[in-house]
Amino acid sequence: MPAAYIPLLLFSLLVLTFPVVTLVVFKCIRPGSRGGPAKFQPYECGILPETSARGRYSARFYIIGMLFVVFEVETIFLFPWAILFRTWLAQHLAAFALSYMFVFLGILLVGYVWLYKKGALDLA
Amino acid sequence: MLDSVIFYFFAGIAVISAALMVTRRNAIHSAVFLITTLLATAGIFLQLRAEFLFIAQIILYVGGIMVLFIFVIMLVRLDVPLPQIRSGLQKWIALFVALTVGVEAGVVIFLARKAPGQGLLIPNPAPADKLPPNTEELANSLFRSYLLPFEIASVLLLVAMVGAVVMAKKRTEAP
Amino acid sequence: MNPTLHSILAFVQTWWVELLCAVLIVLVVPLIAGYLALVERKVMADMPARLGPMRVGPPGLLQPIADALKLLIKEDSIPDNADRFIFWLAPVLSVTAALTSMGAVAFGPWFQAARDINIGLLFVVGVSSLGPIGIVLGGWASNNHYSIIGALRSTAQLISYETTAGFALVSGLLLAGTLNVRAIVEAQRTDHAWYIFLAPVGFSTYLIASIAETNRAPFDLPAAASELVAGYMTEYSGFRWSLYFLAEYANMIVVASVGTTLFLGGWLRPFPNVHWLGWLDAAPTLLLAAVGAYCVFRAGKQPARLQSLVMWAVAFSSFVVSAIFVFASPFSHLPLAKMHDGLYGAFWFLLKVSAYIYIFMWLRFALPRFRFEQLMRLGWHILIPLALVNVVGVAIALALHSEFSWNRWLATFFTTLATLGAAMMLLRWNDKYSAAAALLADSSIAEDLHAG
Amino acid sequence: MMPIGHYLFLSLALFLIGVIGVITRRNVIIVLMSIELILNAVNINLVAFSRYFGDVAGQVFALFIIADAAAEAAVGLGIIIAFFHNRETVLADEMDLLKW
Repeated sequence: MPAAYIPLLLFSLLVLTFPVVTLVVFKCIRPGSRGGPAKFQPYECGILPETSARGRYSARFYIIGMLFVVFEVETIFLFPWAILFRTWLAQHLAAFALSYMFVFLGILLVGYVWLYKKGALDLA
Repeated sequence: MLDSVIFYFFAGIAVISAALMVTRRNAIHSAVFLITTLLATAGIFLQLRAEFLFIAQIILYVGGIMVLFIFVIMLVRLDVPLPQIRSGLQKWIALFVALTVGVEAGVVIFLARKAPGQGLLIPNPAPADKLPPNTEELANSLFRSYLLPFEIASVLLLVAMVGAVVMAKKRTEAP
Repeated sequence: MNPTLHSILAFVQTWWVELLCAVLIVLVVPLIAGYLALVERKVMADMPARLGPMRVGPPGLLQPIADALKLLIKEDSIPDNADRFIFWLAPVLSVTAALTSMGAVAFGPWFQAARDINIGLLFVVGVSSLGPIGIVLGGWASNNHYSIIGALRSTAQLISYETTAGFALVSGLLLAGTLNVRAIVEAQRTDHAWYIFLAPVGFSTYLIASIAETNRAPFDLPAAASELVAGYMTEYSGFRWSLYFLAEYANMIVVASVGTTLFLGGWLRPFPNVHWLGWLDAAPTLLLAAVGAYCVFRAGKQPARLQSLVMWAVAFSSFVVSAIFVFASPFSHLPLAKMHDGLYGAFWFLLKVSAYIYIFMWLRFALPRFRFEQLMRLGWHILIPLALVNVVGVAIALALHSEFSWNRWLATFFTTLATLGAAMMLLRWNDKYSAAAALLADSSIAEDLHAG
Repeated sequence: MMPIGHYLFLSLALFLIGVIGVITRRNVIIVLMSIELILNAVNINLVAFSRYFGDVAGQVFALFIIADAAAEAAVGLGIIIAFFHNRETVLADEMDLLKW
């Protein structure tokens, strides 16, 4: 483990213990749950739920998630390019850096325009 | 010392939650344990000084792909317990395959460790107390040596996007 | 000495600032979140010239503490058909993600829980992107229609705008050329410009995306009270609810810090390289002294004794802090002068973050809520292409500057104009397209009616 | 510095758990998740060797594998959704038609 990350690891463990410990400690202090069976029904504005809420929902949410994953991968590939861009400019590799980006963004743009025409971006 | 403590910490989390993942009946619980495994693996990447891959794993795998999995589990009502093993035979086949592959690979790794002057006796890696800027290094390698595979990967993503949209769209247009 | 103990001691000696910051963040951020809520209620009250909470503590200053105590000991009810394990896990996951991502934020040149990590900015963004998982799991675990719809909507919104935020960050990183948080701020010093001026469109898209990413109005669809009760938090009560609440406010601080670091010059004072503006370094001291003087002036006019006591206390503490600033200034020869950079940097950083958060609150009370499909259209049809075009624009401006030795401001001006022109074209195209789509939808409704 | 065998055994364990999941589970989505686990085990190998050889090429390929996993998840889940809409099931052994 690189030394700089060890405080970060300790920090994240500390952060994780904070809600857990508070939940457990105050569970002992606060009054217990009392009430009839109606109290522990799901709250749906007074209408008794007839079915489980875990049913089928629109597949559009899947499309949103899928587009997000694909675009996120492209963004992750853009980050290394972005941080090296000025180094390349300093080495007079501007043509290389820019043309590389144009090919990459061109591929992305083709996909984007296709999605637009197909109506896949009308997400609601 | 510290290195191995951290390794065993993450490796233990990874293996235990992977085992829990394949045995849970409820798909959402499986997804949660897979997330734990992936985060522990990200920790292992960090322990191996692969900084950029550590964060890429968190952003892409956990923040992206797993969210997609959870979405789909919620959308298609997969979150009810399902009958598990197809037949008794299936279990034995799985055990047999796992044992065969496991013993084989384990023996190979073990023997290779013992073989003098070759195999896994890899030249000493550079001790890295101060990290080299991993992202820059990776970016240089990616854009100098592996430019073509990289562009192909982005075409692959494009194809995947198109395929997925075509497949899911057909249903939503004609309900 | 025992070698293990020795190495632990050596470790603490090397990293004590970071460890201290870690503990401070965990202890103080919940408190700050509570006070942010108070500030928000005060701002909300101030817009129509009301007073806001006034009863608990003099001008309502103890309200957050009372709220926190109430929430901690409130009954904690779990619906019968909820999935108990996930119901427990989801808010913990949300709050852990939000607070952990704060570890790599540099609150001033010293105050950072993880110094020297090369991927600082990406760490902040990446870890806070785990928040949606907590939200979607929480909605699913509650097994309530409102919760699940709220969770799906909320997650869809968060992930849509995360892409925009990512592209906007890329446009800033093109200028900075590093992911290390400190190096980003120092790059803005050597470039003699905050990056908001070199990538204005990038900053604007990031601002909009960050509002949407924290689920705040006008993008607060998940908790749209008039439609979905409370969205994914419907079944949550007591302390679990307050964990979600804490995660929301911590996320606000995180996105504001990222925007400040990358676009607003981090802990640098305005015009850090201009010498005749050096008097700005005295601003923290003067500002705090002015606050103290105001409190002294008002203390006598308070109606109750307790209120004037609190006023005196506030005045005293701001005088103490301004005295610390004086002793930490380069003119003093005390050892405190070594802390000059850290203290002044933290002041400017927190000032900028507060301004950023104030914009959030202002917009919340000034704008009506979007509809879901409007939100999605804004994200996918306008902001994402705009952010992409802006990346190209910033890259071209940089290339013009370095290859053809254009003036930097001229290049930025022209590429920004071009980007905005592209955005206008996009908007018009989109309007035409969506007008046609709306017409189509209407005609199909008409057909349905006719057929029915 | 840890010997590399540790990483290889860890990766082997994750790989085998993934294989067992793929073979025994009926729920298609858990099968897909097990495949992700297998890809992840491969990534550990790549990164470990990249560290021990002092060459970042392994990390580059691990990045490609993650991109690949994203594409695979997108298409695989799309297939599952389409299948669910047609057959109202997600059990692997009911996917027995070549065409419908």
